[in-house]
Amino acid sequence: MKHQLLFVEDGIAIIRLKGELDHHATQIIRDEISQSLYRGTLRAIIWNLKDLQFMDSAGIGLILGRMRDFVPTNGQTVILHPSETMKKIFQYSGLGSYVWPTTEEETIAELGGILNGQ
Amino acid sequence: MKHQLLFVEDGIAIIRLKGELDHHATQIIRDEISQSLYRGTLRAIIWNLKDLQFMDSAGIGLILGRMRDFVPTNGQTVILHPSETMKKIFQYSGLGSYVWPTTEEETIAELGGILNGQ
Amino acid sequence: MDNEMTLSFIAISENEGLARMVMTSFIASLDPTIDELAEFKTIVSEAVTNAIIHGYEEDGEGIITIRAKRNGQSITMTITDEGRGIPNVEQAMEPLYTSKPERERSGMGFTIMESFSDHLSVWSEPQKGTAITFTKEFLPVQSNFVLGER
Amino acid sequence: MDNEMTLSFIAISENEGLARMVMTSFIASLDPTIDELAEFKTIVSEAVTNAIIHGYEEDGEGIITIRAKRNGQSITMTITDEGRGIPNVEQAMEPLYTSKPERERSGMGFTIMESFSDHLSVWSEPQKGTAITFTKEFLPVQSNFVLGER
Ligand SMILES: Nc1ncnc2c1ncn2[C@@H]1O[C@H](COP(=O)(O)OP(=O)(O)O)[C@@H](O)[C@H]1O
Ligand SMILES: Nc1ncnc2c1ncn2[C@@H]1O[C@H](COP(=O)(O)OP(=O)(O)O)[C@@H](O)[C@H]1O
Repeated sequence: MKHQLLFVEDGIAIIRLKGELDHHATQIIRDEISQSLYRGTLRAIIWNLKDLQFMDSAGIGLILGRMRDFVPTNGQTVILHPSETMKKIFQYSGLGSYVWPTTEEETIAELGGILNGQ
Repeated sequence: MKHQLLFVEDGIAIIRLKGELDHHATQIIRDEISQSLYRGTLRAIIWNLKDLQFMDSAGIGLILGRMRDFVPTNGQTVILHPSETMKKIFQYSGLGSYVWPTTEEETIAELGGILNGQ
Repeated sequence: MDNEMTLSFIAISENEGLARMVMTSFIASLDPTIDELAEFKTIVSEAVTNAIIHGYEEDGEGIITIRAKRNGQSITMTITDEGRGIPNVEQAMEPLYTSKPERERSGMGFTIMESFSDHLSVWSEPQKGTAITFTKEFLPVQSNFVLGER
Repeated sequence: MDNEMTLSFIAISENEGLARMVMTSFIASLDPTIDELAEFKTIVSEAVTNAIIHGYEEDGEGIITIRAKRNGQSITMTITDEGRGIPNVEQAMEPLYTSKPERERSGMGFTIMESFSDHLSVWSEPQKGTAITFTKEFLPVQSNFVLGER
């Protein structure tokens, strides 16, 4: 399990997850992600799952947990590139509407608009 | 387990093994290889292991078996591109001297010479 | 019965990946589609994770046992722990119900296992343990091809 | 003990690959080199194949059990069958000795297992079965790196 966290303009954080996201992996990366996120002034989190090979409900816990932490301050959450099976898991969990069909760049552009109240 | 068998000039057969060569695989491919070989007028067999991911002593049995079948008539045997671990297995089994450091093309050229008594 | 295996391992989170890989190897000859395989691995992962977190409360000592059988295109598996058990199975199986929200569990494990399997049953007894049995059918390679041609 | 597992399966040749894949998964966290992994898989393959061919004479019914432990950088495994057993272990372990030349066995299994392991012991009793126990040490990732730099 590896991940990459970047901040882009307008307080948007992109989290690119790689490998297998299960309970074992969340134990390892949760604190790291949380601490990095607290360091920025956050307005949106983009979860890019393009290189994620596997995810079970531990991934739902991870994303929901970060939504709880950041929704009070701002909190747009976007999920990109889930596999077909992950998409189903998001739907069952009520997160279906956070899955966007856009690319990372399109999402940032779109969010820029949303966040600036357009 | 897949394999590819080709006959080249001068009655040289090239067997390219792919995948994992264990007891299970030899059961599947032995007859096929034997029958194909009987169809040609054989003067040499080249075993090319470049795409072989795994081999245990079942591979030794397969190669020794074909040597027994074909040595009476002609029987030069050449083994190409074994992994380090396969090389050790050939050495333990007394087949170390059949491993050539050449490419397929070089081997054919070389064998052409040998077989034509040069 | 076409094939059969049993795997036991210590209930540590490192072995969630081991269980998925072993079961992937076990069903390899069925030539599953990417989605079938992903769903199957997810079920295995949810059940094993539950045994580790809930059954043994991550004590690092309990043993989890997986029994698997292949019958034609059908895989039946039982994941067993000898841990705390589930006092109220009906409640436990409700979507979003979790007894460990503080561990960021989503309560979706059972819902996912049920959705991705063709049949699922739960046996559990408090202080004795839990056994989850599920069956998943895999499309024959032939008919995948036919479907693809439509 | 860092980790521990047990795998049982039917003695059919299809499961030679299963056993190798499962054991590869089990040692993944040791980050073995390509050669270490190849040697380890070869030992597993030889022992499991022997149980299938010699122990159960390919009856398709016997059960093979693998117990494995990881202790630091060291893996210890026992492969057990409850088959025919070996009447003369010393003779069986000689290079090139095989009781099944007609099956194109090379008689090199024991020699390879001994060469690729750091320790190997054989328990066998006719009509009771055979258990092969071996230990293999894996270089810590750190020192691989140092070796590579020389
Ligand atoms: N193996 C088990 N042993 C004990 N309790 C379990 C076990 N599996 C599930 N449970 C109980 O069922 C509840 C719901 O499980 P699940 O739907 O997988 O959600 P989650 O694991 O996210 O809590 C758990 O919170 C737990 O209380
Ligand atoms: N599990 C086993 N059960 C019974 N006999 C065995 C077992 N393993 C090995 N043997 C005996 O030991 C001999 C030598 O084994 P090995 O060196 O692996 O060579 P091979 O498998 O090629 O015959 C076998 O031919 C067989 O007689």
